[in-house]
Amino acid sequence: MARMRYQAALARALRDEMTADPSVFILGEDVRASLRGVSRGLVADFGRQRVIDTPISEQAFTGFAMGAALAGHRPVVEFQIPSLLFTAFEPIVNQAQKFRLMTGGQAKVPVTYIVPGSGARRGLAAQHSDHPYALFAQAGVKTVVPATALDAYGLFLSAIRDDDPVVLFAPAAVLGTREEAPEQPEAVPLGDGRVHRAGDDVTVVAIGHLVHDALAVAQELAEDGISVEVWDPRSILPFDWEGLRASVEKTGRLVVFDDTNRTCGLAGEVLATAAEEFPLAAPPRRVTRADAPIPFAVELEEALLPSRAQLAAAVRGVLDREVVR
Amino acid sequence: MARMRYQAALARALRDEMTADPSVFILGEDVRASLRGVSRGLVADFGRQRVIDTPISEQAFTGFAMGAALAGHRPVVEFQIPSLLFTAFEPIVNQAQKFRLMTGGQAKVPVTYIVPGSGARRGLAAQHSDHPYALFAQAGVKTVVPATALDAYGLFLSAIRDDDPVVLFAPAAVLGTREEAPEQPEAVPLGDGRVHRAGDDVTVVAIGHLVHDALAVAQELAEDGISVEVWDPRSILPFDWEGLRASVEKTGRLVVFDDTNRTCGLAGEVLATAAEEFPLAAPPRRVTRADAPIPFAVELEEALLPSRAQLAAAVRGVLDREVVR
Amino acid sequence: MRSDLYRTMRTIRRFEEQVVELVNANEIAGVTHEYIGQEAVATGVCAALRPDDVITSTHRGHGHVIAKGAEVRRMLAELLGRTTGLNRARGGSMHIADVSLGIYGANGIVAAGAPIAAGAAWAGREAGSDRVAVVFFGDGAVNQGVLHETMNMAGIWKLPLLFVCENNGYAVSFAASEATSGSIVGRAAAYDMPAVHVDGMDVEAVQAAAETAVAHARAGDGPSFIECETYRFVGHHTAERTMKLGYRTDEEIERWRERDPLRVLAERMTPDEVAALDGEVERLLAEALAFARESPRPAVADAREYVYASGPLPREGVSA
Amino acid sequence: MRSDLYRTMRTIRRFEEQVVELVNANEIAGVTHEYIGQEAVATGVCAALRPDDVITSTHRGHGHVIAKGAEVRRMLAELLGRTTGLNRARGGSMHIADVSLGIYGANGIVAAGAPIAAGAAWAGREAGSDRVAVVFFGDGAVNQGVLHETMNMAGIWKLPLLFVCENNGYAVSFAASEATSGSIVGRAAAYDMPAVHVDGMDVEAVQAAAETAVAHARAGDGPSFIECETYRFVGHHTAERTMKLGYRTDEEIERWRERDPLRVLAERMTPDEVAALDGEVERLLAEALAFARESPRPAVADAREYVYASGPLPREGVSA
Ligand SMILES: Cc1ncc(C[n+]2csc(CCOP(=O)(O)OP(=O)(O)O)c2C)c(N)n1
Ligand SMILES: Cc1ncc(C[n+]2csc(CCOP(=O)(O)OP(=O)(O)O)c2C)c(N)n1
Ligand SMILES: [Mg+2]
Ligand SMILES: [Mg+2]
Repeated sequence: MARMRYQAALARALRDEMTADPSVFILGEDVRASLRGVSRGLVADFGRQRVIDTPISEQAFTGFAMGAALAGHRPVVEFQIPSLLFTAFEPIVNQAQKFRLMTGGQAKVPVTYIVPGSGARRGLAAQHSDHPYALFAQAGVKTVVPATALDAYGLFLSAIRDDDPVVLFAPAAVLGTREEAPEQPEAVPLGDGRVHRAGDDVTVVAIGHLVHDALAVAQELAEDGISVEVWDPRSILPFDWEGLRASVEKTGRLVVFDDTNRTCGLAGEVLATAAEEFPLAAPPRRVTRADAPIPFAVELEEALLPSRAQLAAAVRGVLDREVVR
Repeated sequence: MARMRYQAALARALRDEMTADPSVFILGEDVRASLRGVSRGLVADFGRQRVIDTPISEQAFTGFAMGAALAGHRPVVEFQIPSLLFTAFEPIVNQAQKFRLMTGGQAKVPVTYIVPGSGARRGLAAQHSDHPYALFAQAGVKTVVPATALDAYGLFLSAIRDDDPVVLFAPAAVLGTREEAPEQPEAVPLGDGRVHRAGDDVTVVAIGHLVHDALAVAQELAEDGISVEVWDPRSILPFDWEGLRASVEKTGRLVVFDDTNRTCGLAGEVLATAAEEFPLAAPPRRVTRADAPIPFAVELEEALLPSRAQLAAAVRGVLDREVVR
Repeated sequence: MRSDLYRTMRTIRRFEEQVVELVNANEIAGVTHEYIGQEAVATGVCAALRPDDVITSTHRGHGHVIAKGAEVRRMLAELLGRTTGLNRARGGSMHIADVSLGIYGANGIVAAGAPIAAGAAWAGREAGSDRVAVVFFGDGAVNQGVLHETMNMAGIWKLPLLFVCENNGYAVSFAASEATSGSIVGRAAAYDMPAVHVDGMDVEAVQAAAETAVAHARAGDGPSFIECETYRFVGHHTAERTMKLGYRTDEEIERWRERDPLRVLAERMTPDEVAALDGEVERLLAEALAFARESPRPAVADAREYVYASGPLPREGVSA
Repeated sequence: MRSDLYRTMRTIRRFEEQVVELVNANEIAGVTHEYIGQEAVATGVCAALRPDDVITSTHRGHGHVIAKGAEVRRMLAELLGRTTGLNRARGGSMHIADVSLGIYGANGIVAAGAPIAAGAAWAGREAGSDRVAVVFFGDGAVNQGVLHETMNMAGIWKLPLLFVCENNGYAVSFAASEATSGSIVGRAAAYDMPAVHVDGMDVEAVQAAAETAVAHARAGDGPSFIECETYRFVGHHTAERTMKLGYRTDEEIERWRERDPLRVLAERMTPDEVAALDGEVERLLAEALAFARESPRPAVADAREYVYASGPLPREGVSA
């Protein structure tokens, strides 16, 4: 067992899968130089045919990947910054995502879109700080947000192998984290949540980098005798509703910790489903990003992002309260 | 009082506002010929400078509108079909919406984006049947979905007068409906819900064309002695949370009827906020579009859209159930 | 072969006329965009293609799909919303496709097929094949950015890709002359690819230009661009009838009808040949309509099928 | 006036050097994209402009913003995250703007400024003014579809708009020569607008080209395109230092440094003149830095301010 770095795990997954499957290739801006580390060293070993630098033409290279996928390839499309997904929104949600349905199942569209560095990162300001995974879940696109190195490896592998379009958001805040890993890490199936820490009093659903913050808060609250279960859905769509149900059936209480905008974000979805379908002993709570673009100054940025203090308060809050009638 | 047609109400609003304010103009595809009826007759009266046919260049004409707005105009941008918003997603959510924040309040960006004919309409298939208002709410863009002719008039007027970007979705299913209207209809403020029918037992939040279906269901249930309050938020963002709270405080029960995809849709947001903040006597329910693109065949299309029967069942369901602990 | 070209054009023409009737009779749901008047373009271009070549099409796609070889009866079944349809009733007119024949779909979004065709062109070359891909699009699409991005990528990667612009003079009501700065072929030429302008009402002229471009692509010399000057004899779509958009005159339509591509070709053939082919097409369409009408409608219980190739069914709109 | 041109270029150069230091010292958060080496472009173009003209800029925007006349001390205050900053600490490097001076913002998205400038150009003409708008963008932006869409709109509407392409040879690590099919000016010319290529290291050459284009626009004759051949002497952004991207050689950088635009212009001036201006710029920057450092940081309580011009504050991430 050695400690694997998140970013290296992404690179390892891509390398392993390109080795195993000649139909896999990566394209995007500066992937030969590997500005984002995902394709590090690959051009030397796989050549320019499978590590393709693209012009700054997101709409076209996203559509190109779909065409290549229809013709039998498994493209990985790298987006240098999360908001480039907005530029490529149409070819992802309106073309690749709908193609199988529109053709009545004639074809599959196995494209992986990867954003290595999503979310805020201290001082990159409004156009470079989005973490837009809820938008893709709304549009029905399979979406994963790995929180740890092993999950990054395993979910990236599964995304590439999946026969449908999948968007992988690697939060900027975890790219440098490490996790114990076996010699040969394994695929992690889509739609399978992970209990990071078992607990009895409250289920905290945390996504991406917030898993680490949730664990810290759980640790802190344990000292006050509060037993928090930290549960990570890992994939946003498909979502492991059964896994979450099992946790909530045990704890009866739910807090969601989610770094998307509040309105129509992922936390809202989890609360809604839980309110409809799960037995809750107290009203659920969510701690999310505010409904605002991220300002430049770091203190303002921080003020809008979900925080550990807010989570701790929310957990204490759900323990205080019962469902009111 | 005469009965005003929804589509004519949109046209009237635009005409009134272009008459009152020389900085208002409309641009988009085929607006001179007025394919969608919103700009009917305007080119004759206001000329080609204020009724601008654009090439099929959504990204550019959307950005163009922003530039004109910064320079003092109030553009109305018409999108011929809802999925064109995907093509123009970047200039709306990443440019126009963020500009004011990014410049620290130096400028306002008063652009109205209008989609006259959003949602499914029997046989237009996957790429022409989206009703993507939740995406814009997620992205923080002011969003309105008028359900009736008077609201179409009043909200369109307010959207144009508003100093921020606003997206107006006119559901395809209501373009032909009519409503009693005074000689001179009035502006309807953004963020102000409307009680369409008062009731005591259950609050049904319905959006857009579903308001009409909800009223029919309420009528039907009244015959069984069930008193349904039909409440329409009218604007999705800002949302009239206080108005909804008042209704739910009265009824204690909530069903949301929403024609966006289920996951991270508007109904999810309403349920989440209600679960967190409102006193509920029973778990809330939502009746939404399924999480799938719309297939071509009309029976399949219908099967995926929220229906009156589903709403009636959901209302009965929340009356049967109490909050479980 | 002229008879093949004529048969294809006649099939497209009669298919479209049939479709208009069925839309007007509410047997086909939604709207369809007819290819009437433009038959020579799809027919001439596809005559230069092999079965393993790939095309992407437009909202006005029936002609391309027929010319590339799709079964007419399964097309009609699709439009009637039957499970025997090419897309199992999931696609309809705007998404009609037969991936097994290299038809990567009509498309509801202007110019969206361009990069898809580029990806297919690249994949063909990667597979060691000399197959080519063709993207069809209208004059309106020339002002969509993604088309330019694709032309550039095709240029730098020397993709075996044909850009076929069907300039029918209008994007809905907006005249190409007013919408377009500079010339269409000039834009393509700026990406350093051969760009020609042909009479899109003469199927043999189109075919000749396509053959040159295809040979260029198969030889590894990269993309080409063909602008076909053509015209649609009917409205933008079946619903235009009721709309009175008034963007063109009856005289203009009449002038173009005189250059009807079927007539242009028929004049090069014997009347008997033409009559025989016309009869053949009538039989084909009658059979197709019967087949489509007899075919079953989809089961409502399957409404969420075919969304994902792997993984669970999408969620329903109400909790279980 | 050469002294004005030199002063502006020198201000940009020293501003950028100062910024790099402050980023490295963590006094400025995030990353910044330096304009070092490209000063002649912004300076030459803006010298041809009036205060009421509008520009849109890029991720590499400091040079344009200085050249268009923004207060350097408020720029530095912005980058240091102070409330006296041009954008009240909300924008930072990538969104720096002074709308009152017609600076419609740097932009984090390549080519996104193009249609915004087009809208401003149109609005100027509508207002009966002869003011113009300028969009700055890089060689990489030439492959963004929205730029093409905008060139077409500018062409058909004859907008008073200048397209200024700063071809510095690379988009991050990707060489323009590899990324671009055909020539850059060829693409612009295809839209039927004057398109010229100038030495972007010679501020007077740039100014002359810009004056021609501006006169053309003010006269109502429509858009023009200027490709400025230039180079950035430093990394794509401040973080590149640590990255070893290895896409260009030290020799290449050295070769271009010999054509340093400041040196090119200084050689046309007297050493005394240059030395005096250098001193003036040092004082300006020292004063600016002191001003910025003394300025207050924003109040956390105001984090949700300025999102909407009208209407409520956006919701917080936790319920009240
Ligand atoms: C990107 C996009 N914009 C707008 C539309 C709406 N629309 C459908 S067809 C059409 C006109 C297309 O014109 P052209 O490309 O010339 O093709 P034609 O209809 O003439 O065959 C428009 C504007 C669309 N489907 N996609
Ligand atoms: C649409 C878009 N794609 C990609 C990026 C990421 N990115 C930022 S700058 C840049 C390179 C831009 O190159 P160029 O236009 O030549 O400008 P330069 O940096 O050379 O000044 C890239 C790819 C972006 N910001 N926007
Ligand atoms: Mg056309
Ligand atoms: Mg460059």
